[in-house]
Amino acid sequence: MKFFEKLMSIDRRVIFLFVGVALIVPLFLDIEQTIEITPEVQTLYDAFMELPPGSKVLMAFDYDPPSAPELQPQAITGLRLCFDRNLKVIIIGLWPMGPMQANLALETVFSEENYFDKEPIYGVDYVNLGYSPGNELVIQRMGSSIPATFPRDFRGTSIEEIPLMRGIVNFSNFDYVFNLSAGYPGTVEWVQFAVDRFHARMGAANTAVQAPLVYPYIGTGQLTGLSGGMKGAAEFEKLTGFIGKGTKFMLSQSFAHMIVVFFIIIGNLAYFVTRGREEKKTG
Amino acid sequence: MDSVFSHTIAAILTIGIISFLYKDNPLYKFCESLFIGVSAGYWFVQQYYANLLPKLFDNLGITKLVGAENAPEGALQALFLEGRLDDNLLYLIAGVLGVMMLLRLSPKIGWIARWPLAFTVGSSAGLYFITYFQSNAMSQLEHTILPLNSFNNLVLIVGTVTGIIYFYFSKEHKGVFGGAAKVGIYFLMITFGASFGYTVMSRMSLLIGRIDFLFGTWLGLVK
Amino acid sequence: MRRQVPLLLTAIVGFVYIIQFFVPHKPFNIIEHLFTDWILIIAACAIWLGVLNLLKLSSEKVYKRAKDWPYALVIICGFFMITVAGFFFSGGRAFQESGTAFDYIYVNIFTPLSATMFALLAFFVASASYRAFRARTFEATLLLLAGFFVMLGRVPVGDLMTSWLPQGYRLSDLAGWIMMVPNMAGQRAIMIGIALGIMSTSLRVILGIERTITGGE
Amino acid sequence: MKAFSYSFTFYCLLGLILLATTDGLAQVESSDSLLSPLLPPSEVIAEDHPGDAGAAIIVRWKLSPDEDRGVTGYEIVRSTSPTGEFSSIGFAAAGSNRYVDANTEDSLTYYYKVLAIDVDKNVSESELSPPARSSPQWFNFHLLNLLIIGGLICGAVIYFIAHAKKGKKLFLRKIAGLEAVDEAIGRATEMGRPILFIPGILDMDDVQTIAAITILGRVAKTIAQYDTKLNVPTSRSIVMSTAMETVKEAYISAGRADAYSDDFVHYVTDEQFGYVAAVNGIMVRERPATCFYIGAFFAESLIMAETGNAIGAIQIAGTAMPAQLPFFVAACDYTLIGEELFAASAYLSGEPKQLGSLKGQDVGKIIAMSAIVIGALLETFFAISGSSFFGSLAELVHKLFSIVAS
Repeated sequence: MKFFEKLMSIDRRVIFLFVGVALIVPLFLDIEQTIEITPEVQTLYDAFMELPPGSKVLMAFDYDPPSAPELQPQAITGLRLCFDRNLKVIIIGLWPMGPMQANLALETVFSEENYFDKEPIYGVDYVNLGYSPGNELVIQRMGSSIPATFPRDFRGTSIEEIPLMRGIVNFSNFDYVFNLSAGYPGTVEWVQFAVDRFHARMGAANTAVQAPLVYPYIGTGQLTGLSGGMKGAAEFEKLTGFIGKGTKFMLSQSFAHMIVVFFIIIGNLAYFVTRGREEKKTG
Repeated sequence: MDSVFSHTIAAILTIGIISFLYKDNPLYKFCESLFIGVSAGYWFVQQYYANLLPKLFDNLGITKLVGAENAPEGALQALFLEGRLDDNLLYLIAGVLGVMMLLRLSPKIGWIARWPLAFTVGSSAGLYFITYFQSNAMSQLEHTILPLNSFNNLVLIVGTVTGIIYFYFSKEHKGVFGGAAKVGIYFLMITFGASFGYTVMSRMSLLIGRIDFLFGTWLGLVK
Repeated sequence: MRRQVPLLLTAIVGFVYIIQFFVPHKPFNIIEHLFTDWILIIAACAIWLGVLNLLKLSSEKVYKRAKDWPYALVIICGFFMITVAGFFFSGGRAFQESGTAFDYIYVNIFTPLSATMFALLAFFVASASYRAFRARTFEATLLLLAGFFVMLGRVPVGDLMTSWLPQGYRLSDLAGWIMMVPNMAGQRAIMIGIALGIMSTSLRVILGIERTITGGE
Repeated sequence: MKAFSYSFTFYCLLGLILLATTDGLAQVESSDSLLSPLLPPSEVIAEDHPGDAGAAIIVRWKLSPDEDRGVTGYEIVRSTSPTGEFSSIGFAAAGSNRYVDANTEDSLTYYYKVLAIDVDKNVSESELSPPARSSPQWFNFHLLNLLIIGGLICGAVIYFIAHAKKGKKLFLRKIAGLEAVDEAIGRATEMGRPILFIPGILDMDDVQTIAAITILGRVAKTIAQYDTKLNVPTSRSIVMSTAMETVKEAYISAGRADAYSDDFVHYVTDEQFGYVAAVNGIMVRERPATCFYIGAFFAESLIMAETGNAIGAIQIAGTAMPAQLPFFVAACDYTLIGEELFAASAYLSGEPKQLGSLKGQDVGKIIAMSAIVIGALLETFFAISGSSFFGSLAELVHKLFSIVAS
């Protein structure tokens, strides 16, 4: 019984230690996880696979470093899948830090051993158009003219000098839109403007917090697919076969989550045991 | 080499902040002080380049006046060179208000700092009055007007109405009214529990990012 | 002058703001944009007050060799390091572009510090839920259950545990229902209350009834 | 010629039937658009965009009858003369029947045409719109309902303020967090430890900060009566300056000007997490007996509240940030929830005028609750009976609270 009393007033540093261990250890483990593929990630993957080589994919990076653990692995997987299938990638961002995250993701993709048919070339196979302020209005402007919305790329080169951008006027020139979103502006706005108004085909990767808000769009077909949080990242990696950090991170996150649940359970257990004893004393 | 050096700095700072969890210590104190100094400086520089320079100095033409290259023509040039009253001349008032704010440093006429303060407080009172009324009160209300033909709608309406009753100030929470307020508290508690539980997972991912930096980017142990 | 002018100014500015919402005609149409800019300019000037206060207190500490004075010195050094870098060694307006001295400090010092401070939440969220999620009273039990089900419903384990139930009745569905129905109801009550509170507070300030800030007692 | 078109249509129909009975649905569409010319949108109307500052004309049209057969969108063109050159001003997506031209000059008259465009880039032009001119208005009638309801609430607040001035006694329910303020200050005095007051992390241009500083003023007045140290770190310069002034006034009005020091209030940094790092440091080093977190908070709420909990301080929080309320409720002893934060300064002041405004707020709540209940009942009757009478009444209630501008 002493044990439970001690549990009641446990030093919070013990909890901290458990959380830390739960997060760190899985990163070093090579546990084979059974990752069940949910239908919305499957359809996202299928949408990429259906695109014929040479198709143009618009990738919108709408997140910043705090959300990177969840979204960066998905960005990397998405880019890798595009290059592997010879799809052309056009990157933009509605969040100021988005295009920088895109550059980091590109760096990761190129730094690892790849088996692409040919090394992707900037300006021909992919381009980063940078950030444009204005939230959803940017999407609306893109609907009438992309060159007017993004006159220059991330490096300051005029869009007219970029071979990949030749002939791109509005959403009808993109075969697919892939949005990585951590909040506003993000997938909700992309669906409302790019999909509903300009009939783009679109899939999305969202943080776990954000995902439930966009789930309804899958049912209606406004989104062709959705990958949510670490779990989505892990599934996406499993489907593409490029096992990256998403899978590892997801294990860490589940462990830490279970630790919290575990502590809540023993906290209540200890509470009921010690309370029962007190009642006996008084009664 | 350079990236090893900068990663090492970042890693030490990361560890320093985490060490606070164990207890207060010199490394944390160092990190904390460095953070205060650097971030205060960061916003100091930001405020100058993001607000003072483009909004005040450029609009008025002071940047041009002091001989900066490629500076745009401002309201002062328009007034004195062309004899034209530019709309941007209104920014002069903002400049005066800004200076009044700084006069707070003077013990004699420090009271004048209340003027720009009154301006700020007045405009935020007006702005918030409108925006909260419009998007918090009205739109939430409209979305709660639903037919009582499903269990969910019933729960939603009962929860919202009893929740509002909980906040009612000028009537004692007794009897039926008190009972309704009690139900309101129950709804608030479910709300708090749910949004708490909802964020736990995303908070974990923040830490994963830092751990990945330490063991992956810095030490190269996690591939 | 000292007491009346600020009160009058608050009232006028507050009313003008409310009027501009309903009146789209000149000159009201430019007021929101203009006033927002003015406030930003006032705040940008005011940051001098704060910074001078910080430097004054820190240097007093160093000068008097007060307890922990070396850390006060770190504050001062940190401040001057980034401001000198930002104003003189980072190419003026382009100070934030990657590769500048300002950006180097931002990326390697500012970012890890703020990201780690933010990440501490992972630990605190765990210790807070250990203490708070206990079935002490009926209200606390509701808090616990709602939190517990939502937490479990958001990880695969939750659905695995309830896989024997028909689809649509599993833990993730329960979590979704809690979020969409009772949680939404509570949120709406809170939001409507806040809106009324803000309207009333704003009105008190504009009418000069609440004058703690603008006009003293 | 006529015979040709008749036979053409006949063959088209025959082809259609043949195709439809096989499996080529997609082919139907393309052959269809190939054969009959694309029909243009019709009834193009252009008029001044209402309730604005001018410089905008709204163009409306009836969709092309070919909308379902491959129309990808509409191009809007305009000219300042009916016979002049028309230039493109923008696109609207398929299915939309309006476009706002927000780039007009009030002194000019404009003529519009709408062009339907299909998958194969076929273009078909509408008739000319009647002339239109933009102009500014003095009132935005889309917001009339807001004016009425807002006016009602304001009127109630002002009425009860005036009412309270006459000395009418008002009942107000207790707020636990406020009842605890005196006790918390007393405890700090007994223990000889300081009191920490965090006024949120937003600037003076947030109403929560205004409420926070007002509460600080009231709390400081009580603290001034004891010899307890007050510590107010701020994350904004204007907040620092205002808080200094307010605390000073409070000490003066409590007759303790001698006990006041400018060091009570100090600036730390504008950076959210830098500020938290400093506050955490202050907490573990100075070990305040009481911590107030009143104002606008974000993610830092839990970091501070958990640290405060670890040092065993009494914690009183208050915020109108819905996302942070759960954390304060979980980690603090008392929490002022949303509206209670704004009521707190009135409660603490004890002035009848201020308290009267709370009664006015309650009238707002009655309006809100009755709108929900009446609206829901009307909706329910409509759903059950299908009577258009209830339907239109329910729609009226919705319209009354609708904020959808044009």
